[in-house]
Amino acid sequence: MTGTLVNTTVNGDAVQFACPTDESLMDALRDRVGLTGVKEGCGTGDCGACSITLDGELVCSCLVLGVEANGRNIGTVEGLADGDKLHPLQEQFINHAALQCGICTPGFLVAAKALLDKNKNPTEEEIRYALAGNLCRCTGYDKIVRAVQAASKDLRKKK
Amino acid sequence: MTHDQSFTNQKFKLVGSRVNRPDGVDKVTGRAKYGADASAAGQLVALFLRSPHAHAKIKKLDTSRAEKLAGVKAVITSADLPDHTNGAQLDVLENCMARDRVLYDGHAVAAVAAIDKETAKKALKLIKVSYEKLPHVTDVDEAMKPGAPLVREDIFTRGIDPKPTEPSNVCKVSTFGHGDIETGFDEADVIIEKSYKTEQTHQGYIEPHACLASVGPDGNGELWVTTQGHYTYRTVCAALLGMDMAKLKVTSSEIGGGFGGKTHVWIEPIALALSRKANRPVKAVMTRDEVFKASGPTCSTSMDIKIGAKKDGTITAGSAHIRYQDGAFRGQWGQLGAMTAFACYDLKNVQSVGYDVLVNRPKVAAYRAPSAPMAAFGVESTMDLVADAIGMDPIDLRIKNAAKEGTRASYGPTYGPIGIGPTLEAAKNHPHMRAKLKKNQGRGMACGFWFNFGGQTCTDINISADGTVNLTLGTVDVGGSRASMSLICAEELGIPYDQVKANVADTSSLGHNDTTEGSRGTFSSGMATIFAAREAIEEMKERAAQTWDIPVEEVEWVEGEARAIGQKNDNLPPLTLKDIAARAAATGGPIAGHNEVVADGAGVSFASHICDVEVDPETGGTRIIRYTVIQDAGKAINPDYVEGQFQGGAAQGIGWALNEEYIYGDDGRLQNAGFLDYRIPVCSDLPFIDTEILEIPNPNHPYGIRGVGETSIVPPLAAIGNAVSNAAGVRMTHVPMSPPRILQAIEEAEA
Amino acid sequence: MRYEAPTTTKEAANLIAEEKGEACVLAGGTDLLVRMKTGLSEPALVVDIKHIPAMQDVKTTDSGTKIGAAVSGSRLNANKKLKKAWPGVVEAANLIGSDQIQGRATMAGNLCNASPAADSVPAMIAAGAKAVVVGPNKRRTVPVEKIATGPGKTSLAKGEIVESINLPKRTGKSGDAYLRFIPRTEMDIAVVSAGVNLTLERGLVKTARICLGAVGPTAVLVQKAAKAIIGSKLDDESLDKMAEACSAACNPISDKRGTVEYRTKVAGVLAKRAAKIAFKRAGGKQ
Amino acid sequence: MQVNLTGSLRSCANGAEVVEIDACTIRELVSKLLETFPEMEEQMELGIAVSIDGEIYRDSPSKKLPVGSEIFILPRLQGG
Repeated sequence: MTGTLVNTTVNGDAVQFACPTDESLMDALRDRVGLTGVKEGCGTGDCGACSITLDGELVCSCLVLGVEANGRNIGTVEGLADGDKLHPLQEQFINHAALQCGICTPGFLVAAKALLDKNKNPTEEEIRYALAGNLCRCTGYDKIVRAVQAASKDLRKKK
Repeated sequence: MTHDQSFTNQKFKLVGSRVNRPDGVDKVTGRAKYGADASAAGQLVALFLRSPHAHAKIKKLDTSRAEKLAGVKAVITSADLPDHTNGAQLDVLENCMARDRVLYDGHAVAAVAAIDKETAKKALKLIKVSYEKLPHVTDVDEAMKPGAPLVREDIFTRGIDPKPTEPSNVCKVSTFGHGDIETGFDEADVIIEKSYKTEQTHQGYIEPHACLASVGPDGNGELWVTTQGHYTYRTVCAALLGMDMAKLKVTSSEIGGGFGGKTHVWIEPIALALSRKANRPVKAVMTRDEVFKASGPTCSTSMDIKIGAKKDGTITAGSAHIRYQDGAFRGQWGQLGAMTAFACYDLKNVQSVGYDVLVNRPKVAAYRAPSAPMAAFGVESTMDLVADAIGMDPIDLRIKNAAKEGTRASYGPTYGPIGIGPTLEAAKNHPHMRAKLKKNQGRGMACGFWFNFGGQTCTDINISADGTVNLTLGTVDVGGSRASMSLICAEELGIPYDQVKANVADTSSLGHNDTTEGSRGTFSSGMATIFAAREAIEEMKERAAQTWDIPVEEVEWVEGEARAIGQKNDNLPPLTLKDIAARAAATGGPIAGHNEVVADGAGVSFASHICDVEVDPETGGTRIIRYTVIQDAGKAINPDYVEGQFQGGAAQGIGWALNEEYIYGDDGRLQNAGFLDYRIPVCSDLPFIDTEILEIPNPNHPYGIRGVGETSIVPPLAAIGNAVSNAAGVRMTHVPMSPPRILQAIEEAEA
Repeated sequence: MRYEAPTTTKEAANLIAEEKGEACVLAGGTDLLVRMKTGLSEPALVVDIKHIPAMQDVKTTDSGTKIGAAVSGSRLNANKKLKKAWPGVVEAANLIGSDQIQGRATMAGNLCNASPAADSVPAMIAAGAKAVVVGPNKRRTVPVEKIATGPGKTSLAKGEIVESINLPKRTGKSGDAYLRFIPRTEMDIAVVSAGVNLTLERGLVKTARICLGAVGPTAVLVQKAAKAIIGSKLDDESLDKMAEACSAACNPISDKRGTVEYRTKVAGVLAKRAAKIAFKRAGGKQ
Repeated sequence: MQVNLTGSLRSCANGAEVVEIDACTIRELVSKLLETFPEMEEQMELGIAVSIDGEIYRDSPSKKLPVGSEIFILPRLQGG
């Protein structure tokens, strides 16, 4: 492999990796940084399983080149919890049985957090549209939406 | 020790409560490891070369240039694989790797293992294949016509008399039923006859097939793989590659959805073969495009349904001719569909005939209650037409004819206690049925049946010195079964839920377990867990008796502790599981319980669904407004996850009913092999899905458990079909009811 | 593959002009990376334009609003002024894909990808938007409808890059709207779409531009449809005429997303609905 | 005892829906069926299940067939 060196911040930590220029950030995070919480469902931006934040913006990491991440701030599911304390979204996903197989869960959590960061009290419809880029084949989304509603309530109470 | 599997109606302390799943934290933190998440030192990357043709002869296949490319460590074609000509596994192997012919767009032709993806990609381009294109057929009705291109030349239709002398794409005709339908139709006041079509759909699990294979020259191998049945994968892979089963250790990763699609092998035997050839670990991960083209979707179908009824609603006869395509390899899906078609009803005269047909499409695999949703679409749509013709409420027509205990099922046997009647009554009484509909909205309902089954199961319980318990399971957890099994284990032992840690064992740590399919996981592993726990309890009673120095007959097990019975033992304070565990070393060593069982007697399952839709008459676009699932669970161990199964099945059915379909071009190639144009429902497409769990105990399970995983996908096609037909004012007979199909139907009805 | 991230448009244009192999502009990458993943594109050079300041700007001046080619959908959505002036254009841009896609996808990229079904294009054309095209040697401003020439094909010469999209200044009573039909509620490519932009005078439609998507090799500006509603209060009769003109202007194909008949019929339906929304936004009363 | 045939098995028994076979267990039943109707072998290889009084057994060859019980030979079920 001929690689280009990329310096980034991942979940608050400085991370350096080398990857071919045509490699997606998803592949780089999974194969070179070891963050396999970033999942590949399609590789073409249609399923959202590889969702991350790039400088705070929600993106599919399969549609970003690894080299584009140079100097950028990356957030993944591995960075959601605060030490040993789970994020309210993580807690409510467990409490509400909002996951079955769990492969889509990291992407949903990252996308739901991006939503709640922008909109503290989203309606059911806003939640459903904000999460439309994340496919889940197990749950019919019912319990996922309920978990996000509950987490949104928790987060508002905290403030 | 044999255990009695009869239902005992015991009172539960834990079973039935909503507990958090033991793998929850791993799954919300990204720590859980799925098929593509494992790596090994020195691993190679495998990529597959696949056919661009629907049907072609492989004239020449030259891999020499690829083999010479630096970084390429192994190339495999069918010539490198054991020859299973005339063997039982030939079809399986040929589907994994084409031999002299490619049979569908996406059929694997060769595979390479190289040091990285870039090199593997380059190597694929260096493989030269020359094809001679052959005529192809992808539509089930076309494939049955005389003169249709033959998918295989060695198939002679079975199930017809006399035996045919000419080959055909119809591999099998299967007839079920009883009575005399001609007499039945003669007695009818109204006869409705209608033809239907359903398109091919995919399970659509979000995790592509993935594995990490490692085989050494000593014949020892390991396979880390996403699968519903790692024991089955071991059996099949070992047979295909001539390996010793005991030397192939298969570990099931966390599985990112299966729904039947991960019950068969696809890339795994080839990954093992590449590893064996290269003597290095090989990682193989399918792309989404490959998943659609070259894994195992369910059938597309075509069928003719005929139902006759008296004016009072008594059905006098039902007949179904259903044609299912099995892809390019023999299957039994049409047969299965024929068995389920009329299973909800108590019919005096019924006949269903299933045809299994070959086409140039990928080999069909199971998809959640395989074959049942399509047949239910035909029958349940026709039921609504009958109700309309005799002026009866569709739900009353169903209630009047519902099967019950003692009914002879349309597929043969006599039913025991079953839940179709109760789910229909619950649907009739549900507030959803009385909710007001607005303009362009319509309501539909339908019911559905699935067999469920059990199968071979093997479970271990090991009690640690501190009183915590390892529950070792061999059935892959596809929907949260570790939580259910932990609940059952804790219930039996009388300890808290969080004192149990459930693990899914690899194939070298436990005896054979059948694949998690047929809604068998909770039914059969639940049964084995109960029996294993009871054996552990017997052992703990022995240990307590020893400690107290009394006969074991004077020890009973109550609420997680051994108690000495009888007045003379009054001075003996109970010994808890923890106490006994702590003293295990001194009382005979480790304490374990074990059970192996063939869990037969899975209770059949029924569901009724109600659905409201709104159809835009100018665009044919459909929205689901409200959806209710009512299903018999036998006993809901963990209701959260039973609801999850109901909701998930309904959502898959909704996708199938409205938008999901394989679209083939005239060239026989799949045009929509991706999540962009294979449209599974997204979050904003669906409302909350209401559920109602009925519990009609299965007499053949100590807890009354029936499988719950599959039935929920059976009614939606028909429920939505009936709702859309009511909303649009025109009968929909072709699934998916996509906007162009609905608009066309509306326009044809107006014209 | 060479990856370059220049800081001026000129530099970017030169890089592409000088590359002998396949050279691609990387804006949001939501089309390019899919093409690369599926093997449709194997560029020798990718030029990332997101580090060019001029391409990251949204600037409103007296003559209108200039939207840099690297501005993502989510940034457009956050721009209240722009949303107020051109709600139809912003809605169209925001319909492209999921929130994840919105974090990256750009209108200029949508335009240059030259898909007949591109969501933002009919809205931009209806709005009378112009593209600022920069080449190694010259800069030109062209109407947006002149960019795409067929599926995947543009009129851009080698080395030419779209630097910005310029929307005209809004005056008087005006409104625009864009609607598309998709089978699901999100995540689909438009089966057929319609963008309508109009101005009012004394309650009647004074000017109108109507553009259809996914009904031909490129987006179709339907002058006859506009004519049908100019001078009207958007009464049923003129709307029907407009819809007829739209359907007549369709030259679609049947494919995995829709049939000729379907697209032709629904183009008129959507144009009608979009016109009503635009009319209402302009302050019109039917 | 009376054994009910279903599906493509009927054509292996000259179209008969019911055949008379004396057997005490599923194993014996299957082997006697094969003896009488060798053409059943192919379907047997693909898998069968036996229903005894409404309970379906897939993997219990030793299961006893009670006198007077209702016996059906079914195809082996597959599931998702």
